[in-house]
Amino acid sequence: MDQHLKRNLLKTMVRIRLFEEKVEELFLSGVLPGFVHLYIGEEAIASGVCSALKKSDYITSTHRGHGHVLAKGARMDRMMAELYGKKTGYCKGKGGSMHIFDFNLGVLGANGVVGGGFPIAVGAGLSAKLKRTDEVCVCFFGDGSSNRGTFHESLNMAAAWNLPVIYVCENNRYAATTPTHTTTSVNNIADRATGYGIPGVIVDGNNVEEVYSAAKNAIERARNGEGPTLIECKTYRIKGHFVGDPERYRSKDEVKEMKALDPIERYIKGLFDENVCTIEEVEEIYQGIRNEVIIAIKFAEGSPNPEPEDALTDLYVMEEGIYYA
Amino acid sequence: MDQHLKRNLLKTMVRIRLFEEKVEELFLSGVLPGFVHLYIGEEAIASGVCSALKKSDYITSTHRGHGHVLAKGARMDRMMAELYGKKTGYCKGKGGSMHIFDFNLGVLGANGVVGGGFPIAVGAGLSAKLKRTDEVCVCFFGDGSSNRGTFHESLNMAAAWNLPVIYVCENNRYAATTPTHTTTSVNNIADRATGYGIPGVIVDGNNVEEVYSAAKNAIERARNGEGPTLIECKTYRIKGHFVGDPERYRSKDEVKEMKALDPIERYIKGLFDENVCTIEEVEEIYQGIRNEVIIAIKFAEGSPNPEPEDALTDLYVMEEGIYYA
Amino acid sequence: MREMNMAEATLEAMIEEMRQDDNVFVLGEDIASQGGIFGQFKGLADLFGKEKVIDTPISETAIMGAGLGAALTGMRPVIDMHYVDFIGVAMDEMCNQIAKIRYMSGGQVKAPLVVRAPDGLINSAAAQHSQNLEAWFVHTPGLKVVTPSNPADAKGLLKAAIRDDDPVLYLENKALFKRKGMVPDGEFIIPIGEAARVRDGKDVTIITYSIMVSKSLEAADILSKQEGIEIEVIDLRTLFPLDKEIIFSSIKKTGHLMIVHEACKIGGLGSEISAMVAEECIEYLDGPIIRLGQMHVPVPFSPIMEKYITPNVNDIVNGVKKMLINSFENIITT
Amino acid sequence: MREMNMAEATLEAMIEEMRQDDNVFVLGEDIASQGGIFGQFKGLADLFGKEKVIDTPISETAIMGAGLGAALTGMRPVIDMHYVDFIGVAMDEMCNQIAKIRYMSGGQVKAPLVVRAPDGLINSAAAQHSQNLEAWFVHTPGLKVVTPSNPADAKGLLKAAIRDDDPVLYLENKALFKRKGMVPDGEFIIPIGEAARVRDGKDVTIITYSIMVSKSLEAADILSKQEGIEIEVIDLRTLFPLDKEIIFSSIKKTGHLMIVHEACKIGGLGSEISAMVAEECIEYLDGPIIRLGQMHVPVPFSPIMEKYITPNVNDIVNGVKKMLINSFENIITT
Ligand SMILES: Cc1ncc(C[n+]2csc(CCOP(=O)(O)OP(=O)(O)O)c2C)c(N)n1
Ligand SMILES: Cc1ncc(C[n+]2csc(CCOP(=O)(O)OP(=O)(O)O)c2C)c(N)n1
Ligand SMILES: [Mg+2]
Ligand SMILES: [Mg+2]
Repeated sequence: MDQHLKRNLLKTMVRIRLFEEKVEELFLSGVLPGFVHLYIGEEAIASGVCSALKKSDYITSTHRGHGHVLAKGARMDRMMAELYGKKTGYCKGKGGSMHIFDFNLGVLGANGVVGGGFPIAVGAGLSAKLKRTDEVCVCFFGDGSSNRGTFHESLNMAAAWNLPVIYVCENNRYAATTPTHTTTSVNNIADRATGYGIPGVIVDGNNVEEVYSAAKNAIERARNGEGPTLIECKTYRIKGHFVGDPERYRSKDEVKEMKALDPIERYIKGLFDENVCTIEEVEEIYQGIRNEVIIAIKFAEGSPNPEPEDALTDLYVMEEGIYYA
Repeated sequence: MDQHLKRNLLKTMVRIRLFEEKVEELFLSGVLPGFVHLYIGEEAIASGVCSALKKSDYITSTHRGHGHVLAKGARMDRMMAELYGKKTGYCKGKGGSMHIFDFNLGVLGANGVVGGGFPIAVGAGLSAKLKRTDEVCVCFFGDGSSNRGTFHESLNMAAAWNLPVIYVCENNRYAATTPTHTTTSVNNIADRATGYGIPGVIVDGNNVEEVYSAAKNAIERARNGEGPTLIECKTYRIKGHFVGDPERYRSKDEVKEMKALDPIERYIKGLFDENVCTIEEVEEIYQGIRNEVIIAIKFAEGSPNPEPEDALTDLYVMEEGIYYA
Repeated sequence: MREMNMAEATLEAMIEEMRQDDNVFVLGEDIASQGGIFGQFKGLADLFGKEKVIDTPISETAIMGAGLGAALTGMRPVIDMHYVDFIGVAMDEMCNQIAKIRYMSGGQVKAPLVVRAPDGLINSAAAQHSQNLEAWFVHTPGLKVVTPSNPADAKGLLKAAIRDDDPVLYLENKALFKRKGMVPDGEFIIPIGEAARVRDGKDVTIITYSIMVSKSLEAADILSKQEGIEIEVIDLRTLFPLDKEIIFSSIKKTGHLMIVHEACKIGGLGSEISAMVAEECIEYLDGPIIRLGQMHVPVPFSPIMEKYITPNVNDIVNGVKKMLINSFENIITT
Repeated sequence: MREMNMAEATLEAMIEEMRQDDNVFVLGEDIASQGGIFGQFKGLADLFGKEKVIDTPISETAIMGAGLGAALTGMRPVIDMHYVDFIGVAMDEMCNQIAKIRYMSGGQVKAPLVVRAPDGLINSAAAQHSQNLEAWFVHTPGLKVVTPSNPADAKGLLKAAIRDDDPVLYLENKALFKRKGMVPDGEFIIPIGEAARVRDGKDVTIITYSIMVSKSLEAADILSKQEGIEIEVIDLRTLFPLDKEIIFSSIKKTGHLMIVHEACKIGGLGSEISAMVAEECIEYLDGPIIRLGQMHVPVPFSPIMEKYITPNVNDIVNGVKKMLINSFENIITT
């Protein structure tokens, strides 16, 4: 794997981490409206997968979407502005944390409905097939959402039609407060691939290079018209389900234990061992991103709020004759 | 297998066949309102499965439900009256062919929504578990309906909670006009059992004893608290999807070929070979059932129509204060 | 002008639009080999291939969601829902995804798709195959809703829906598929948002749509002949956005309003129209606003009961007569 | 009487009903270990065990369908839908199965179950977590719909819903869970179908429910103090079947009607109430019927925009003033 790519994988993970650490702080200090689900601890997945994608490829994201969108290349300032509910945000303040889109980067939306992205990804794959482009779509989803009917209908459809869709499960062991093994009848979500006649791959979701390789293979298959793949990334959510979660459902010890497997720390150590970068270079990466975060906050704070009446735009493309009350 | 049971299996199949042959005739002559989906050719499944059930066990049925309900022991006359839309019908003329219930026999309803029965069966299984009875619920479903999200959600739930539910797929190769292999990403519906960590069993759905044995095993497992089983019965729908279907989607040859595997003729031959019954005994069975059919038609034709205002009953149990317009 | 039925008219619209725009394609159950359960897609797969006229699995949720995904990425899907009843299976996709996605994205994306959904009563199809659900969708910001009452409108509205850059729900009454009528030759569009005054009258306004248009016209003829009462009949054609102008101007003329639809009366679209009038031009009314709609029960199987719960020509005739007796004038003078 | 908040009041109802009837149990996401995302099930699993307070997979379709199956076979499930928005995922189960099954069976079966669904705005939850969807369900024959505005009603209505042999949708506004109020001691029930006159007045009737009750009362106080206008406020509590009697009798007294809800105005429940009045007692009205409801857009994330689209106390005050100016009397005299 080339060194440039390795450094970029690190950068992407750090970008997500530092962005979210700040978001957590801001949220706790009461600056941000809405609610926020953090991706901290799972950065290797979005980073590994999106680094294997082209800009014109698509992704669908989830309620825990900051990481996906940033990894696909989104601007931090417009994301931050969206979390602030500002007019300069990606969705002009209409979406918020759970609904971030960047259509130019092929981000077909985070989604407040768990499992809402499965069939949208099928449609993106269908477009690619009908238009004979070589684009693929990655659908990120949680372990918990694999119990939704949309998972089944979509994987079957994508498989039956041989569509270029890659289903990436972020198995962080919990659906909100519910341990996944208590509600899910298989040990591995990847075991479900058999039910659709597609490959099911399990990777260490805290190992960014492993994720990257699995994604690369699946994306290649998809581009070659060989159909969908289900990749299960085993990971862990270090923070609560949402910022403010009392976390009654798991022990501090468990979290501590899993924290030791932090994908970023681990990767940095590996890069040192392989002599890919020095402490100084890593510090430089962090410093650069810290700056990006500061600039993003400045941008967000300095941006205008939407006008109240802005609420009445952006619903219909063809607004002629539409009334709102 | 005891001879009494064998004769009963035959009787049940013949009961379904003769009832439906008459229904087809009546429908084509314009006597019956609504539309009708015939089970002809698939009788071995309902007969085999329901013969392994107790009266207090539950079933959920489908749009192609006559066979299930008759096999569970329903009265032909009240079924016929329902198809006529008469007041004496099982549903007082409110349900029709796709919605036949017989609550006293544990029939939780045929269903006009394909795949609607999957979760209802989970609930019946849950009741049994909560009430600590040994009842089980059989959910009949078509190959086509296995692509609905309810299939997935329900099988996962039943498996995760270890409920006494048996999922019986009637794979007749078509979902209405669409060959199942064109829309379904696996060769066997039973392959999907892996995705739920439950046994998946494939049987010849035109062999009533094979169906019976598979059902018996699965029912025993369920009663013993060992959880759900998915049984796939390979069969074929001899008649059109509904009465009147132009059947543009398949060849006459195909139908002819499959007709040769008729479950009833085959079984009778087997019974002769095994000396379980004589031609005369079989003829007697037929004659008895022909009479039952005639009596059923008489009952239906002689029954009163509902009053128009009967439309305004049976919606709410507690009707006090309810208004209808 | 040529005579054709509604199924044929929509088929013509599909063919013209698919010829004209390569991005238009169709997704649904039993449409390719079968040509749609009401014959509305007959032969379409022969013309455009099974890649563009796609027989799907029985997966309404994924059909609808995939339609959205395709629309977001440059296609213009027409999704056939088989029966409007089955939108229940895909309600999240319809109302929480399709309807909201443009808004939630701050206007970044558009979802140009059409959901075709046969609705209404036909042949004792019973409770799960007979509903009229337009009220749910009119109450959902982000959707447009249209429904034709005759072949010409069927063609023109479907073409407009396919060309519209917003998601449009196209409701087509099952009992109308075989209804014949004259259809203009050549290219034409019925603009979304424009109702049609299909009968002029001075005494009472009837606002209606879909299958109830012909029943209202029949009732109007009877009332004219027997009572000399002249009914103005307005065929809404678009249910959201409503053509308020034509509605209000007719009420200002007649002073009497009846709304007729096949859907359940309670909470039906008639309520919205009545309330709009009671809010914005009540002072022009000379009597109560009468709504006719299905009684508040699921549709029973028996034809006798089905008929009983559904408004018919007689109900309209009698309703109008009663309305006029109850008009303020009479209340005051009696 | 004790003071408690709505979450606590519903918890008390649950405990009492589960103690009293072994067949009552709860099914939903994050209710056992978490006690419900709004704390409304806190500690319930400790009392009744995880067999009776069941944490489900994220499978709303199956949750709802399984609830129905359990209800048919002798249990009395309470189903927690997390957010009313997610009923979209289970709409077929709710409206085509649960609502219709008794009728389709000719009255053979009953489906005694409660669907609890938190609705409404809270903390900028945005488009997919903020809806008010009661209009869909009032339009669906076979359901009953209730929604409390205060802790006492919350308890009494939930108990009534659990004891009802028909399926009841219990809508609870998210912003009200922490709302405090006095709750009578001991066993009590608020009968389904009975509205409450929560303020007497002679000038204008406001019909409202859920979160908008307190806003209407606030507006009424302002109008009384500032303008001497006396508003009668009716808290519907049950949305189907509506308490027509109390509605009509109030209108006969005041001659002026405003309906206020948080749900979208277009096609909202306000339309039904307005239309009912315009049909059955329009002659008592002295002016237009005004509806206040959410503007016809999905709920935006930004608090500024969210606030803009939602009716508030000021809108009610101003609406009433405008209403009285537009009353027929004034139209005629000016
Ligand atoms: C259809 C639906 N049901 C329930 C919820 C509430 N909810 C939000 S996140 C969540 C847990 C999701 O678990 P998982 O898919 O494993 O993703 P994770 O949060 O672990 O990343 C739930 C139940 C929802 N948003 N949508
Ligand atoms: C949710 C839903 N989608 C579509 C239909 C229309 N429909 C009725 S039967 C049928 C085919 C069902 O195929 P399968 O499950 O294999 O059962 P079979 O008819 O072969 O017994 C379809 C598509 C329906 N009733 N419900
Ligand atoms: Mg998870
Ligand atoms: Mg089949």
